[in-house]
Amino acid sequence: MRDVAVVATAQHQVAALTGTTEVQLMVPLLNAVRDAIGLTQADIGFTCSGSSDFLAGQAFSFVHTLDAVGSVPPICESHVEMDGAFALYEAWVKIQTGAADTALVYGYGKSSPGSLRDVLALQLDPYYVAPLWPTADAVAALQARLLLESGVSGAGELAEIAVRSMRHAVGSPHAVRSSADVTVADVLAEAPVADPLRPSDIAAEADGGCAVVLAAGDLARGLCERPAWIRGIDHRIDAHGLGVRDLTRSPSAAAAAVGAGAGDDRLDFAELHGLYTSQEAILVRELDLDDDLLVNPSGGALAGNTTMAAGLMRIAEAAARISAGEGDRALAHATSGPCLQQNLVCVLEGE
Amino acid sequence: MGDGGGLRADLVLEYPFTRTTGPVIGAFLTGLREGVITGIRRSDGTVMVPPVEYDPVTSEPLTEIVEVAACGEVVSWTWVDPPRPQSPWDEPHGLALIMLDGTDTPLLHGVLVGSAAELWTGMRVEAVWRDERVGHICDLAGFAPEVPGAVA
Amino acid sequence: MSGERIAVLGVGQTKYRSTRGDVSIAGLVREAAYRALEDAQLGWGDIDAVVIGKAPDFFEGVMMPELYLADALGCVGKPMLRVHTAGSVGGSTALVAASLVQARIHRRVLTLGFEKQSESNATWALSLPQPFSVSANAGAGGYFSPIIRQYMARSGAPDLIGCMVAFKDRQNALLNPYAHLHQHDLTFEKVVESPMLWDPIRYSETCPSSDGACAMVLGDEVAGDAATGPVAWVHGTAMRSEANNFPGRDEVNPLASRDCAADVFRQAGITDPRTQVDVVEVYVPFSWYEPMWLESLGFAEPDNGWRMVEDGSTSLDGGDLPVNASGGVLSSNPIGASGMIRFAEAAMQVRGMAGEHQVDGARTALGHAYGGGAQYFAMWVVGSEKP
Amino acid sequence: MSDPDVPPSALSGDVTLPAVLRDVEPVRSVRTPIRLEYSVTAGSAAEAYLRAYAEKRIVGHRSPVDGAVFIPPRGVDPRYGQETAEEVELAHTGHVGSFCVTHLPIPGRSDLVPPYVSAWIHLDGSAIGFLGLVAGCANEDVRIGMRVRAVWKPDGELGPTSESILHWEPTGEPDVPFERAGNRAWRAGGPDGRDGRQERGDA
Repeated sequence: MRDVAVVATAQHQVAALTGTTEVQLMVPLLNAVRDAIGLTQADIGFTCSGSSDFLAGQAFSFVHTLDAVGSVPPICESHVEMDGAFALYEAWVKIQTGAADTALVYGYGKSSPGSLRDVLALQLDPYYVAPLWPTADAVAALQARLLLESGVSGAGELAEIAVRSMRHAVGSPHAVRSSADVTVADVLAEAPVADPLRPSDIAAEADGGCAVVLAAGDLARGLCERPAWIRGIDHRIDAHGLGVRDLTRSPSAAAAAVGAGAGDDRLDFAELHGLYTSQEAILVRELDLDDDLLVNPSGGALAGNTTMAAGLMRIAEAAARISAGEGDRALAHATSGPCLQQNLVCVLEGE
Repeated sequence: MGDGGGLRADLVLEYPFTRTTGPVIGAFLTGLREGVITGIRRSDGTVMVPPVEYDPVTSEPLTEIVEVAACGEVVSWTWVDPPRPQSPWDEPHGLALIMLDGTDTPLLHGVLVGSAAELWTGMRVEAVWRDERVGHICDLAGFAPEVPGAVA
Repeated sequence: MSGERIAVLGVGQTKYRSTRGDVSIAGLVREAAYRALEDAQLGWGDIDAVVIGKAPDFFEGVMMPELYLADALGCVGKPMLRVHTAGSVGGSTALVAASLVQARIHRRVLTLGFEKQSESNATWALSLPQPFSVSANAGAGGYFSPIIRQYMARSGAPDLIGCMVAFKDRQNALLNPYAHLHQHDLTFEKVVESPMLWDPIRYSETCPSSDGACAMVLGDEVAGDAATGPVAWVHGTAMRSEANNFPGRDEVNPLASRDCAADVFRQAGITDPRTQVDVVEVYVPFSWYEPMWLESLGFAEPDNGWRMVEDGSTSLDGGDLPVNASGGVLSSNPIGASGMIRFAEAAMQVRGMAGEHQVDGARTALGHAYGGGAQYFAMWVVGSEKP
Repeated sequence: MSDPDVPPSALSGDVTLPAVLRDVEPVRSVRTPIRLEYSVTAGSAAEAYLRAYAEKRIVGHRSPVDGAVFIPPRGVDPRYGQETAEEVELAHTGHVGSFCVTHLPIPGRSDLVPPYVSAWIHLDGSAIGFLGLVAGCANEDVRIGMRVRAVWKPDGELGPTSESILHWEPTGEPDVPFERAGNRAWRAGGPDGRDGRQERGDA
């Protein structure tokens, strides 16, 4: 395996982008990551992005967003209809083939024009479940109740996760929900919106985008003072049906963590793409994270969830922190599908 | 990157998708039309409801459709208020994973009660059928609390 | 090519039809995947990862349907990726799968493209109303018609070249049992007389809308050597993209296409494509794109691709460079699979397994796909011998 | 090769049914309608462009890289991924880069009676074409290079939409020669468009 590192990151996330198209969102971010390391698009060996047509309500929406990249002369480029974290995986693979030494990766989502919670119902079994239009929150609530009533987690634990996210998010420029003084009692006093989930249990919906540059070996060392090396990256998927799996577990998350070598050494922190406090509680167990590990120093996806980019943002957050010397080894996680069906784990290290 | 809002327009994406079902999904929907719920038996004897075409563990095709009970127990639930615009329900309602008697995987559907206070894990429920049934998951109006003593 | 050698171990297709009314979406993809595994003489357990491609999710109205398809495709517990690069997606998907082998991350990868277009309507899904923009194109034909008109004007090609391509591809399709269109009664005159839809594009010069799936099993060198039947070896892979509309863009012969062809042929050691490539499966959804792409790919001089059509060079019956022996996109078009079908048919040709539409002695073949406004390109060169 | 028309039996096998379903007509398809509502914004670049139509003006964006003018403006020069912000007012005349005579109706455009002509309109001073309808002459008379001008709705009916221009009609001026029509004008300035500079005699 070639040594590959994250050498530049940029992101922008707000509650709702109204006067800005996806293209206008991505132009400054893509320029920011290239400029940060002094590369132009012509220096980039491979470009890969992640987004969803359903968020934008437009077939081939990613074709428009290609305008943001700059593609004269033409570029070697691909797109996944997945979170940008999976685009990063594809780019990492491309560098492993030896066909590229650098890669530009981006993911973006602008869900505010539609009703995301309803749109996501169309991810569910199209014959048996989608016609009932269960919202994403309702589906997650079924998972959360199973978790709570199985005795694995308690309402207090979930509230603590919510409080931790909001407190960590206070200093985070990309968080859309933060609070320095919220307490567990405050959260527990909230009325459930998707029983048993309270507003603070549910990730704060956001619009945004994220861009990352990967580089191999000495090239990475030359571009960046302290590259965040990808020491392991793996992803797995579980069965789809909500009834056919144990929703209190996420075997794919556990397998991805093992595949990425997460447990091979001590971690300094983790950035998790849990869309609900209940999912974060499941992830902490499946990823086998220590009780005292610093989780989501950025506030995590709970503090701002840009659908199709939140996973890539976790990797970007972890990499930026490592590059800044605020940790030597981190786990970044991305998820896709209902109830943690698909999961990616990326282990990053400083040198 | 100015973000002042401004010119806005409505966009409606609407289409009456028609999905061909294949024999397994078709059998379940046929059953609903006929007023029975079916599942599918796996090689280890367990029964999955609704029937899936491929075993989620082994990926092998499943073929043995079996009739199952139209009553069972709530395994997990939540409360939906307001009801969603495209959903079959016009009133606030429960949404639950329901393990039908004698089966091994729960079915997702609505529970027709007046408030979240009337829902609990372990509660017994029975199918409520629509009068006009066409072979659709919504041929089941939902599930309602089982009337004690009634024969399912 | 750097990295591990890649072999095509198996190919599977569904019968392409306007409506596959006998199956669910899962049943459709399962059929292609099963046949690919059967061809490769492998089981689900032998597959390390799955790469799925399809065009816009609006076709089926399922957001990221691969999540629901994980069970049917044996993905559970494995890595699964979903690619979407517009019409080129079938090709790009195969290339992502190939890169997993090339990078030595996986030994054997299942890759699959599909579309079940009968669940909605292609023109609807491709012409969704968009506020703030002009809606004056009816579907893809309205988009490509002006480009074809430009080509006709600049090349001086006779008006009926497109009809010749359409007739040839439909005749080829009669030799391909999987093809959607089997028009036994079609004559050249009927093609010419078919109604104009997007002048200069006639009805018979357009692709159908199909349900279908195509799958391949790719393996590393050890897996390729271990295969008991013939395998195809990948000699080159390339993808290129360019923006949709910019000053000086050559819409007829996009630079991204030329760059992509140059890259894939360089990797494969091909300096004279016309003599070194035996058979071509090129993405031709509208008949005129055959001569246009032949020029762009370097098989013909600029503005002269139509001469290869006119003199029969691209014919399966005696041509020196048969193009779309399978009948091509003009005869079968499940959009998300259409690119992969090109790649898979190229592999079948060099494996000598193309049946009645086999090109005798085919040793080197090009698979090609394009998408968007002729701005996304994916290509591979496969051969009967190891690179 | 197995028979393509017969799905492998190993796929679905023979599904066995309980007695109650054996003698009834099986369900083979199911309707699952979808309706999604979005409230979309134009974005700042498009908004200025659209609002200009209400004032009977056509505006594009000038690229900071080489001065190329884009219409409609999207806030970016897609060649280089560079932000564009400088608004340029464009002439109401141009030429047809290429066109399509469409014989099919468009969903949602009942006002368009086939056959009608849609064309890439290359405005004088713009570096790229944009889509418009051509009328005011027989469809057979539309040509690549034909000079056209905008036909606006009556002043009282103008609004922030490109449909404030009803269509484009011939000016009667001599055609732009094919070699300089559409994107070819730009390409005339350099090989492959990589270093193209606008050399448009009519600009």
